[in-house]
Amino acid sequence: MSAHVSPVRTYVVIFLALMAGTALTVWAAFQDLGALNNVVMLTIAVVKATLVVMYFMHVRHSSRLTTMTILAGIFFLLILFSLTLADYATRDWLTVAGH
Amino acid sequence: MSDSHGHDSLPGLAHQFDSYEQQRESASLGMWAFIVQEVMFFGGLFVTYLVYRREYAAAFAAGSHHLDVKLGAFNTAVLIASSLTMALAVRAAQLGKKKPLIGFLVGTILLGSVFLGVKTVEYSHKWHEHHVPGPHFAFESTGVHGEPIDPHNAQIFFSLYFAMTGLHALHMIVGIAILLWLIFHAARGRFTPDNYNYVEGTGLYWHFVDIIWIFLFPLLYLIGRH
Amino acid sequence: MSAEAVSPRTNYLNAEYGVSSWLFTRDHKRIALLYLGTITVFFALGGLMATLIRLELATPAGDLLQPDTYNRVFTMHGVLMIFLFLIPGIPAVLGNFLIPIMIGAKDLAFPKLNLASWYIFTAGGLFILWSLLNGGVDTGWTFYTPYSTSFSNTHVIATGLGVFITGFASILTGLNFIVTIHRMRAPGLTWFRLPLFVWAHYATSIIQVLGTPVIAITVLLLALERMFHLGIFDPAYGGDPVLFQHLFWFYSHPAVYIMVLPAMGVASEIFAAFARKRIFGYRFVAFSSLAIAVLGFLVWAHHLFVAGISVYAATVFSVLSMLVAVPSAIKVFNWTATLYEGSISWETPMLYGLGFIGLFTIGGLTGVMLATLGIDVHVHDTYFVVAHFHYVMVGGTIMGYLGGLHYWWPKISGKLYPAFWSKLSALIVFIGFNLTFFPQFLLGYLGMPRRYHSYPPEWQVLNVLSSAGASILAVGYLMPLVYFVWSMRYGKPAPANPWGAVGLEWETPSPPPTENFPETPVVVGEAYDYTQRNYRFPLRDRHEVANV
Amino acid sequence: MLKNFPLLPPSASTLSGDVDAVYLFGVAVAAFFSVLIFCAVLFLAVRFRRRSPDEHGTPERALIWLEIAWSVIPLVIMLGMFGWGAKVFFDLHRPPSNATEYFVVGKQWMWKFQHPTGNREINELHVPMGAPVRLTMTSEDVIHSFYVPAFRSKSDVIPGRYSSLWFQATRTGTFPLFCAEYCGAEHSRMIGHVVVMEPRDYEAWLVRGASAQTVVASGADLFGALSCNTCHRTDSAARAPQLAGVYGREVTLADGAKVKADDNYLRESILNPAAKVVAGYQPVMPTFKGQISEEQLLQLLNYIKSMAAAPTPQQAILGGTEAR
Repeated sequence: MSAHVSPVRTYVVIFLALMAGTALTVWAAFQDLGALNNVVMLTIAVVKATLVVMYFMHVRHSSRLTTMTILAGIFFLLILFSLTLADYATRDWLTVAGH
Repeated sequence: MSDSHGHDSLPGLAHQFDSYEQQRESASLGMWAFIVQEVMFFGGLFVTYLVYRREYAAAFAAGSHHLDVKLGAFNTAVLIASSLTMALAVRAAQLGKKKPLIGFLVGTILLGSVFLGVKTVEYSHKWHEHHVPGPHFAFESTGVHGEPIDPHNAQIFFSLYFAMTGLHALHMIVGIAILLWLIFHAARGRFTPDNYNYVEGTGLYWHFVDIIWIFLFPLLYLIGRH
Repeated sequence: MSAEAVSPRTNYLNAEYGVSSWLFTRDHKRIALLYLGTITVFFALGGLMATLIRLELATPAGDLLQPDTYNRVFTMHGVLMIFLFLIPGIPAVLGNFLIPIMIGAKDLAFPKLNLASWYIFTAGGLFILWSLLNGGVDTGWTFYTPYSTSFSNTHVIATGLGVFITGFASILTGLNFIVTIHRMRAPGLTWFRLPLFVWAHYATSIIQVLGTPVIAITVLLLALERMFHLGIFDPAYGGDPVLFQHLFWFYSHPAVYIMVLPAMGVASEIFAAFARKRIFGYRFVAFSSLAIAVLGFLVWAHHLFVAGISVYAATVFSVLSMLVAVPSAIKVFNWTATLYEGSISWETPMLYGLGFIGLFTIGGLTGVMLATLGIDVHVHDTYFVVAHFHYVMVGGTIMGYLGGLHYWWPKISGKLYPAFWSKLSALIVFIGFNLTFFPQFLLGYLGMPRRYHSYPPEWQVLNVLSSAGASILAVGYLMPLVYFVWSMRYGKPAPANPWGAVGLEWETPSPPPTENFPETPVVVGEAYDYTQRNYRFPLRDRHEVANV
Repeated sequence: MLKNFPLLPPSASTLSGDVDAVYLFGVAVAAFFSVLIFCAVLFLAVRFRRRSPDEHGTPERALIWLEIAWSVIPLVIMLGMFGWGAKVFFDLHRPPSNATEYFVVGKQWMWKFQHPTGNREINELHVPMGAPVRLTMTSEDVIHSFYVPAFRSKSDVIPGRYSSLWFQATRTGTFPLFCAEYCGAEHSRMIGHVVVMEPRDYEAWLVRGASAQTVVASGADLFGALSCNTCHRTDSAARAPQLAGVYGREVTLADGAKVKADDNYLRESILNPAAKVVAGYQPVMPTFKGQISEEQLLQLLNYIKSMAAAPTPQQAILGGTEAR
């Protein structure tokens, strides 16, 4: 009833953008960008995922509660990543006697 | 069976709800909470991936070179296309158009099946190359820069590859089963603009599975390709 | 009021008869009773294991059980108690029964899913039961690798799958509660009019939905590692066993809050009802539940201080662990302040409530000691830890569970239980509990490691005290089982509101009708308001006015 | 009375007093708040007991200052405990540079020790009083945990890597040693003793049990027997990084990353040489995984550590900055 109905055009545009993103990420992977390769790759993936969430999953037209739910998921996922890696990244800082 | 404060005659409205709107909002929130749960489920795999990719970078790059970028990219495109048909199916349900709804659901199933078919081909390659973790695992290749690779470390890469893509494929199989169920009920005209929660919920689920693949593809197929 | 209770009346218990009316029910109240029956069986089995542990440890020599048997016994004790009793415990029984009633709803948002959760839970329980009957598991409930993946010869995979499956029951219950609390509240029932029991369950549900999937994937990887030696957790194949511990505790520390937050919710209800007073600092208590749920996810590696993690990461986790104690302290102080100028009646639920606050305080404060790095190195993996978490989980969760069961039993069963015997049981539980677990703090600092089957003779006195306490505790736990069952047949019928308490659950008859209320209530004021009536039933009120 | 019923284990290391101090402070805090809550609850519950069936309590508004007070005061106390505890924790993790290194290998269900002099023991470790002792530990199978209550010290012993623990005994005597991490059927029998002796007695004990050669010497022999020295040479024809003085330094890897050459890095480089190759070298070293025991590995490691830093041009390749 009150749910938002997006025009077909929106879906097609997003679809084409996602296809372009896929092509771009493959192309970028074969360029030597040094450490930037991973950054580019993940940035494209995040952008693609955001497009899917916003338009295919209608979050753009959803309630604030939906947004909060998604952000909560992402927040706790990042906690899992960052605090676990905090251990691995700092393990060899203090291992040698007398140093 | 009539209770004084219930609704007795609204089709498709469960007894515990007072209105379609309440029912739809509940279904939507429930599905989103389920997706968040799925995010954390895959999150455990992603953090494992991060830890070992950091630790065994060379082995991960070497393992990644044994995956077929062309097939992976093709599958990414197929899955994105299936997300488009799924989104259009939800739109058809919103508008109460039965025939397009069924058509797009069938399209989604076909694309999903193509994806799984390609995945099967990839898995069988891995099986023949002894890249399936376990007692038959073997990895003789050197690294991207010619360095020797400890097969154990490459095995961790392939373990994560199979765990991640395997669970992803399992989610797709479940999704296809649900889509078949939707087609059955759509054919009986069960979904109306008031009540298409099952279509919408399945759509959210399908797009989520797509998003997982959007991350899996670069993380598994495209390491150290330059 | 009482006339209504005496006359035969259709309620959720007598609405339908027969086994299938229970096994296929979608009524949240009946599903709560299904859970009650199931987890009581698991609690009894877990208790049996505890009995064997305390019998073995009554003497220093390992003379009653073989070492191998003892290891299986303490493992099964942990697995049964944690995954099959404490985690489902209060949410699936009391939460399931009460949340829809407390918010004036006819049922949870997804009744079929609720029933499915019980089946999933039971199926997972059967996996664990199967492994128990076929020799059990000997890895400890923590399943640390590589012992669990490459060295144990017991049913690790079956038990792991059991944990995996029951995990989904927990996730789906949490999801159901979240949606119910968001979408099913009665008109006028704003967030700050909700009973604190509902707030506590909301916070619990968040942890269930966010944390449980991580243990699910972890035990799945564990099972794959054991079958195929992937190398993810096994150092012999290049893996890091500490990663398993990270992932395991990412869930299992917040799981402690899954167990204790609902008990805190029960305590809030009991304190309000038996002091007949609004909980002091209502909003602080409500938000502290959410704070515990969020901060609870930031502290997991305090279980890993001596496990070989980075000392810098350990420092960060230590300071974060201190933060989570603040919301717990806020709750304890606010409950205490609620008593001030209250009208306190020493009924059985209140005795359990008072016991809860004291024991939880000790459990929480010893937790702070464990989070202190310098102390933890010495007491980690000793009986100090064992004593600490039993103070939280038995002294906190089980006291809360029993308190809640005593508080709402008249509502659940429609019958009253004997006051004298129940007060006696509360006293026995309190004394038995302290005698069992306080000596373990002393043993822990003296250096007795946990999971020891035999120990040096100089520790026997404290161990005998602990075993003696356990036998008293067992009596205390058996008594409610007897008089609750007795009351179902012989107890006096309970009035709708036997305690003179305020709350929507006391506005409906005991036991409630299938749809909870004859009409949807309207809430016009705050929870626990003893100065005026804040619940309106438009049809009934009009009827009463007409009769006057 | 207290002598027969002690509340603290014997205190026998330089740091055990510090740990006890934090602990007793924690006990004091816990006791204070527990007693406070118990007394307050009991007093209020009696003082405000219900006197008539229809009575109800007097509702209060929340007092913001009170809420803040009972949030902030405990937080300050706990942060104090954190800081103190963290200091003790770092003390427990930072051995003095003159600590003597002993080697521990745990296996189901025994402790194997080797002294720097080469003496070996099982389930019993003799150490001199007053000298800092650093244990480098690993496990052959599952995770164990080395725990001596009298030293207030504990560390998990993990297969596949090294962990360490140090203490300086302050009293002679025999102190129990436990495995604190559950490790299988005989977990509770994986116990032993640490015997602290007067330095003179310790020397005599070492001589009595005289072993063939020191750990460093065994390592040097192995270094030759395994032909390590054919590549790890000091001359310019070396095909492998020079090892003298490498321990504790940062080395630059082929991919530009920097790694500190600590116990675990050296261990990995022997067992899985390709994983982290030093910049400027080809990954030609064979793996020694499965060919040497944990004890031999520790001997090799100790030999490498014993090589004094000789200032040679090679150091530029070893890379890096001086470790702090």
